[in-house]
Amino acid sequence: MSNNTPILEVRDLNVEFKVMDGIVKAVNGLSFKAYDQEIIGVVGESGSGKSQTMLAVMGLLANNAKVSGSVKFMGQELIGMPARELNKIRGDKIGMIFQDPMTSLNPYLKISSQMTEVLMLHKGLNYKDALNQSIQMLEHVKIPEAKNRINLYPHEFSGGMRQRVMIAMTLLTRPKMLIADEPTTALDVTVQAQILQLLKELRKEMGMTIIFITHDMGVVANLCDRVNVMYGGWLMETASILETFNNPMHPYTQALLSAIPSLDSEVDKLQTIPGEPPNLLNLPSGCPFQSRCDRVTEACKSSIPLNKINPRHVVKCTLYGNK
Amino acid sequence: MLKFILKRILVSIPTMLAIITLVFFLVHMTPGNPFDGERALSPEALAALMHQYRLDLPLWQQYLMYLDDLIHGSFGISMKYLGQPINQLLFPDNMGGFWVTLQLSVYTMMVAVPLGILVGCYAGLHKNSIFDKIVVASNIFFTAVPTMVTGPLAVLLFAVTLQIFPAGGWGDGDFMHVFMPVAILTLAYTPTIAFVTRGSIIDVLNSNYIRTARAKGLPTRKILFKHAIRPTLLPVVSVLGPMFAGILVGAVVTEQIFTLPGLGILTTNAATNRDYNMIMAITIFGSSLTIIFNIIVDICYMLLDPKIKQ
Amino acid sequence: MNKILEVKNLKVHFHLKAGFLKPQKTVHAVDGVSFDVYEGETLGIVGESGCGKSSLARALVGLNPITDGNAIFDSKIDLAKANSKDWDEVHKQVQFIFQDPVAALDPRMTIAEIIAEPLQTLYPDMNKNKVMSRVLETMKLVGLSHNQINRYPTEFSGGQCQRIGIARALILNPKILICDESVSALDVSIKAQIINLLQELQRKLKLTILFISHDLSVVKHISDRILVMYLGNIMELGDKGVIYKNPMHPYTNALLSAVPVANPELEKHKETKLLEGELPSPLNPPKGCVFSTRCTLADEKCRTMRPEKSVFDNTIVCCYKANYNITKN
Amino acid sequence: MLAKTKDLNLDIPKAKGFWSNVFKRFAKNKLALLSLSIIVILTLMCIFVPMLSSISYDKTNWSEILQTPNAKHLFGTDNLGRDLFVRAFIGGRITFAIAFAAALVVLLIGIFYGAIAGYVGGKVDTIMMRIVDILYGIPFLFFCILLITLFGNSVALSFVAIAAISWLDMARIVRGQTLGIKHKEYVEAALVSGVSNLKIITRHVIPNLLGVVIVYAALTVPNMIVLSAVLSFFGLGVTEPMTSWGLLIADGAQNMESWWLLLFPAGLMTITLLSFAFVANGLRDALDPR
Repeated sequence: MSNNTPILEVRDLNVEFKVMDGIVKAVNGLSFKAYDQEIIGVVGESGSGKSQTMLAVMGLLANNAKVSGSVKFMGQELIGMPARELNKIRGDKIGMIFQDPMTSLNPYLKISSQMTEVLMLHKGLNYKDALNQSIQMLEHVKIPEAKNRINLYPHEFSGGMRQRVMIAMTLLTRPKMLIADEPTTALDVTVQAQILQLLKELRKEMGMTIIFITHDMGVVANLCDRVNVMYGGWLMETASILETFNNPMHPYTQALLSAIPSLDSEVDKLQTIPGEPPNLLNLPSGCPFQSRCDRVTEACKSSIPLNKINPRHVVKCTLYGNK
Repeated sequence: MLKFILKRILVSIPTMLAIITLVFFLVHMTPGNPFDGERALSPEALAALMHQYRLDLPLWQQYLMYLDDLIHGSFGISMKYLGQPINQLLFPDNMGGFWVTLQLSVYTMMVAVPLGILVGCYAGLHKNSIFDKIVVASNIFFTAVPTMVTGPLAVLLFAVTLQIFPAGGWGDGDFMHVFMPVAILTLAYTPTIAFVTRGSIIDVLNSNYIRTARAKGLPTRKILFKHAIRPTLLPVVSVLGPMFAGILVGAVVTEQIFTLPGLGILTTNAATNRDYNMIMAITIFGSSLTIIFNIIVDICYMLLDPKIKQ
Repeated sequence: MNKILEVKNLKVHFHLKAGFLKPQKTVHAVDGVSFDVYEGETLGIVGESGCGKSSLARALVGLNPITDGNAIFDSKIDLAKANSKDWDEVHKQVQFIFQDPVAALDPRMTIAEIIAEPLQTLYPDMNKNKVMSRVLETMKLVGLSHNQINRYPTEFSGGQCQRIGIARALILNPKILICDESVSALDVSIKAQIINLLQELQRKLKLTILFISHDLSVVKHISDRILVMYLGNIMELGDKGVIYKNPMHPYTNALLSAVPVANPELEKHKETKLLEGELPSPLNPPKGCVFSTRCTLADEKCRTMRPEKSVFDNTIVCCYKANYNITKN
Repeated sequence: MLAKTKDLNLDIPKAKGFWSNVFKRFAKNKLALLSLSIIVILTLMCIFVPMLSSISYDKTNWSEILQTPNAKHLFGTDNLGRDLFVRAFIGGRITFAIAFAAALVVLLIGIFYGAIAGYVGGKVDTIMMRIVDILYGIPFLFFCILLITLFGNSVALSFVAIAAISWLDMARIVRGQTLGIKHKEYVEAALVSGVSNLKIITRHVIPNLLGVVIVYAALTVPNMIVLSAVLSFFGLGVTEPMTSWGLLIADGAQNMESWWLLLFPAGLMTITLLSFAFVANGLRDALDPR
């Protein structure tokens, strides 16, 4: 965190999807900043909007999506940027890896073809140089016999190896920022550990900012510097990793942390959050967590203030209103 | 690759043999003989006929000899045009017989496949546009209404009323004579190809690996022509196999409408005259064409899909 | 304690269809496992994908055929030799909870029909009103309201569907509940609800639970004893406290150290023992110890001879290099 | 059967069944509903028009040859002076009868064959599907003509021939669906509950199959109409003085100068086929809402 200008600045981002039954409000008034070389964990349950936020940043949302607000990457506004301009940034300065390494690589093209095209497009290399750099990058992510295996198709790799290929492909251009959308969820724990280790090493080496989407608090604790907790399309709390785990302020963060069993502690009974996640077609006015919160008040139905506990710890909750 | 093709051909030999056997025994186990209905024949004449057509031999011998004939490329002798080899009727030296049907089918495929794929891609890329809606609607219309309805109506409009094209006949295979039958057949099959292509490209563009390609910053042109083209074509190729059998039959029906001298007229004549050998020949020949075409389609499929190679 | 299930050298093999000029191949999904399950306990079965934990669980209710070995239920019925009458008896006592809560419910049936089905099938003479009152009773037990009885599964969320699945299993008053990844598909907040429900039900109904999961934290929370599997074989079996604190088997050790803990201070100083290489194919498992291809301690003996199980203070370990020198606490 | 909930004195909302939802969604589809009523009206007309009309379908009238449509002969007359209106509907009657009967046979064979192959699986499935593959290799029209040539030209036989070669698609579809359902967890749950294989097929497999079968049935009827018409076109199946739409269209195609001879039967057939297509589409949307 060498300087104070953020790499990524998201301000008041809203994402809506028009579907048959109405409008799904996937992301609502989201604002956050990501600084140089930090790893931000974005956690939340399914439907919390964590993936849609990042897809919006990348301009990869489905056609029925409506985006408003502002996303500034290194000072450039990405929302509303023409595709031609956007294509110079994504894949070059911002990379993204996805949850399912099975389907995220094109099954009909060789790895070599999928990797070299990135370098040829963004760095203007010829095929031979691009191939050499690609092999080097595969070796870098510890794929054995990279020279031969680059000529294989994705289905000839195991799940963990495929995710490594995906990471190598994304890092070819040495992007400033990497967005990882649950990249280890589909993998076994031992493979997950390898991938997390790899990401940590690469972050240091390449000086990247990483935004890591996950639902696993353990992964967050292992990897991240800062955490964004999302619920019902809202950003509930953002804080440093230590503060999130030692001093969670938002009732949802607190509940979430006590609802997961952990290897390092023993409890007789898990704390539960009663009820079900909100219906995004029909969000209540005010806080989306109000129906499940044990400290709900009348004020939760109106607009909820953003409270700065300290410069890096922000909570969206009425409990801390007068700070 | 060669191994795959060889294997594929080997696998289809028993299928072909099963069809031949089925058809042969179906025909020969049926009570009565083909000369029953004919004018009263003297016992000697009948015996001579039976001998000529090997009908006096035990069934299994007839079967083996028929197989032997087929291996030597002969379909035997017609029962209507006494003594005429069927091969000459099916594949005459001048224009006619199978050659007409083949031309009709090939012209249709040549127009319908590229046209269907182009139209389908365009519709899929502009989902919910007016063009797309027209493609979807015309698919419903032309899969529901067959050539035997659209054909005569087209003749009524373009040949009888407007008198642009001749109402029927093959001429010498010239454009004016060929255009209407091919157009009617093309109209029947293009919408299906377009519809399949449209669905396929919509699915492909929603797939995760296309999202990855977009995340890499590739321009749309590159995504379409490099990443999307193969998976889009796969389902299209797989419908072409059954479709060929359909077009063959469709061509025969179209020949009836436009009174063309193709397989259609041979089939009708054979059916009304109970020319068993002829119908057997046409059925077996049609089946082998279908099977050969299916092999070609499978090979195309393999070329497109790397997962099948091992 | 009473042994309710005795599994001896159980094997579950699948034969892949032999192709044209291709020899038949055999998947060694479960390759000779032995363990006992005691009445009233929760036995957690853990391992990574492809370790055979699901194949084992499914074999115990007849969803996979048992290739070899024995599984004796309640000292009476050997599942490997059971006829259909025996299976009816077993199904009254051993029930199964599936991974995908929605897919496990027939979308064309109402909740009442779904929950009543086992009772109506296995107790065909039971009177209609008795069945209905059992349905209502069980629904209440798992926290479903009785006015949902005529609804269809599509109207329910994943968590509620899992409650319905649990009710269907419990209506028979079984002794054993086998949960195959039953909470893995659920979101964190719902997962906790279902885990608590299972524990509460176990206390109330004196259930024995076989809890199969890849999530080591959840297994630790819910289980009394832990069975660790790798490539169809048992690596280690013992009390939760021992397994999680002082694993003796190198695989257990590697597996546990790979699990990220929701505690940033611990994570920062943790030393993760990364496993090298990849899982061998179950079509052709290694000759000796199945873990020998990735084990840092493996030597010639490990690679050629499969280790027998050795017992050390109630803990069973299958390893020549097991770390016995741990002071117990 | 379960006890009625009202016997237990509980106030429980009544089941909103799957099929009542399907019906509601179908009823919202105006085009499908219109098409369905057209099919019903046409069927009724095919039954009653020849019955109630004062003119017989085969009555030749040499004084009224090839009349254009007029008040007495709504669709005009043919070259034997027969009334086309009556002939169109008696032809429709035959066409519908063959089509519905053939569709019924196709459904029965197809469901039975496909469900057995899919549920039993293994070698049985392999052999049964191999047979289907072999039959698929034969172009259907030729095989149909072969059958009719062999066994004689009659309406009954033409429908048997049509049915004999048309069940293949149905069998394939049902098998695919059965295979999918067989591996669903709810079937496994039923197995663990001790439900027998037969009961699993009747309670779980068939009800879940029904949706696809219904849609396909709605598509089978028009296919049968087309097939029987194609056969008529080749002079097989129905013979004069009885008629069918196929035969009428073939006649019309021979006498192009008398446009009404082609236009009316072709129009009726087009309307019918399109109506079936829209009903099938409506059913598909109603059964599988996205």
